[in-house]
Amino acid sequence: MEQKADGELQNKFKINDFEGPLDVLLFLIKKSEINIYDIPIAQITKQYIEFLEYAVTINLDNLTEFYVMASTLLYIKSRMLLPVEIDVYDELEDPRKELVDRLIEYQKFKKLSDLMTEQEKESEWRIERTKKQRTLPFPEDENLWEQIDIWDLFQTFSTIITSLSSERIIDMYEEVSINEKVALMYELFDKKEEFYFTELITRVNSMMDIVCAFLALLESVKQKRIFILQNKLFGDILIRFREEEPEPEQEENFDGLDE
Amino acid sequence: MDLMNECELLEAVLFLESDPVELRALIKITDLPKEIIEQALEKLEEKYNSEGSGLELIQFAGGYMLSPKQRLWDFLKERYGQKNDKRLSRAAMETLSIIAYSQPITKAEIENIRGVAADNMIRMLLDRNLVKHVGKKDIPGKPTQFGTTKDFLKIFGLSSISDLPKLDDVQKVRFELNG
Amino acid sequence: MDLMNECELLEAVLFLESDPVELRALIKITDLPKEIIEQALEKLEEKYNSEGSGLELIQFAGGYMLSPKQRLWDFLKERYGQKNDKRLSRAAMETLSIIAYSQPITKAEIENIRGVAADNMIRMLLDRNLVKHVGKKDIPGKPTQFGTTKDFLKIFGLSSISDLPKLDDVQKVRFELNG
Repeated sequence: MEQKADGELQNKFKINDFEGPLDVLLFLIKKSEINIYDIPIAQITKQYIEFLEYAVTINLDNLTEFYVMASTLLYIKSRMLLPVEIDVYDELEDPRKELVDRLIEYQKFKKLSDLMTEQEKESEWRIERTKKQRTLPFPEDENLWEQIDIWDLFQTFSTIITSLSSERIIDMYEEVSINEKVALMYELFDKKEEFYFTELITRVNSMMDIVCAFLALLESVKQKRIFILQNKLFGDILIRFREEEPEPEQEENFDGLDE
Repeated sequence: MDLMNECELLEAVLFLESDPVELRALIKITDLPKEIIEQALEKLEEKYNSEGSGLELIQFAGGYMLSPKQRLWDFLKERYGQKNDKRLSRAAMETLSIIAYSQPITKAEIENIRGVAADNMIRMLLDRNLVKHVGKKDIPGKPTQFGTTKDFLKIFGLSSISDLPKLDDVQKVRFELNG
Repeated sequence: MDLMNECELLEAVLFLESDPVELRALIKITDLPKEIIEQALEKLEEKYNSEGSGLELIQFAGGYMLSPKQRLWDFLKERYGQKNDKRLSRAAMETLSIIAYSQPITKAEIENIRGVAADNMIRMLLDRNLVKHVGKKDIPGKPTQFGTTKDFLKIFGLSSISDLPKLDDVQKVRFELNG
């Protein structure tokens, strides 16, 4: 950018373009290509104050600091203008030195900040695992299941059937009830070889329960899984386990995975 | 073919994945053909089986995963045991609840309800001894039927299958209305 | 000593951990002496550097971790890449640089360098866990001193503060007109 009338130039800048008064000073020094170790303080002060006057101010946050810097510059300028008095302790020091030191220090961090920005860009991507928390894949087996209770299971099942269409629910409900009795039958067979039909009925007031128990009984007879015996008319039915006739085991293939 | 690069890529993928990855998922992620992946997995398995590796390639729940070797578990259990992370997968819960409430039930019937393949889940439940073969359905093909085990009752604190919580009244009303 | 078992245990631990693990944490977890761990880590590093491994042992953010080899990243980026999209503003980066390179440092010292108030920037960096309180300066008023965090190292991909990018010597001594 070419240097014309300073006011015109500075109109293009906003205070927010700069990180602070030091940033502005660095900019002005570079723009004027002056030696930082021998700053023409009058010139820089003039430019700085013009900048403050003309630059568009949006953010007032740091405005105080900008004006503090203006007064510092004016102070240094006045010190430079005063006839040099011989005061060994005070005047040996160039009044600009502290400011120059700060500018150089700030310049250093601006550069470091650029390096950090590059570093940030380089590490823009990280490859991350899908889950941070890692555990051994298998727990002590039962623990896993012990932590859920039967209501979790029930809840899960309720959710499933609620999401099914009505027609399928009906099918399932009927199946559930009869199947439940078949399951109960097997359970009883685990403990004993025979038992009475009444043991299959768990909800005596439920017609459905009795019907399903009976249907389960018929189904099992048909499948030749049980014998039934009834000693007298309307008497309880004795259900006896029937050994499965040996038939070639036809293992089902569970490896549908790779198909 | 030495499959070096394929092995490396697979190893990185298995490292980054937390859950078992099915073969077809590996195909999708790595964009490698099935045969190559299978060969590379074999190579990886060999590599891990060699001494000096603390990891192994295992097949679990229908997929492949890396896992610390089992003999190291005692050292690792305290810090990395499951307690942090333990909820059963939804698939496992669903499958088990369907079997519990609808037993005896065939694989096809389970799949019909859940709408997805049930092989892995059934195998896992069989392995855990929560379900068992209870018979064969009297239809063509005589498919195996599954039911719950005594262990299942024990774990859930049930004295019998008939103690399973019952469908609530709302749901019953739905059946009756439609019945 | 062949350190086979120690290597295996360390490998398993590093596999299970997802964040960098400091040496002293490794000591605690494995219950092995420091020297053994250091030797075993070296062996592991060698092993991973050999061809055929998709992982490498890296030192990162003050600890050790396993990570997929960088040359595989292009294959993995799409699925496992995490973009660091919360870029810092220039003001924030300046403040953070001052803290990183001059830590421990007080608010007043930061403000003196930048020439503007630093409260908001410091608060933001604290919120993002990039800097933290590291102590109090032993001067009247005992002002809080700030330093960078592990998250800072992680986000900038540094293994330690000594890895911060350096100005070369030319830049250090000369004030540049065209900076």
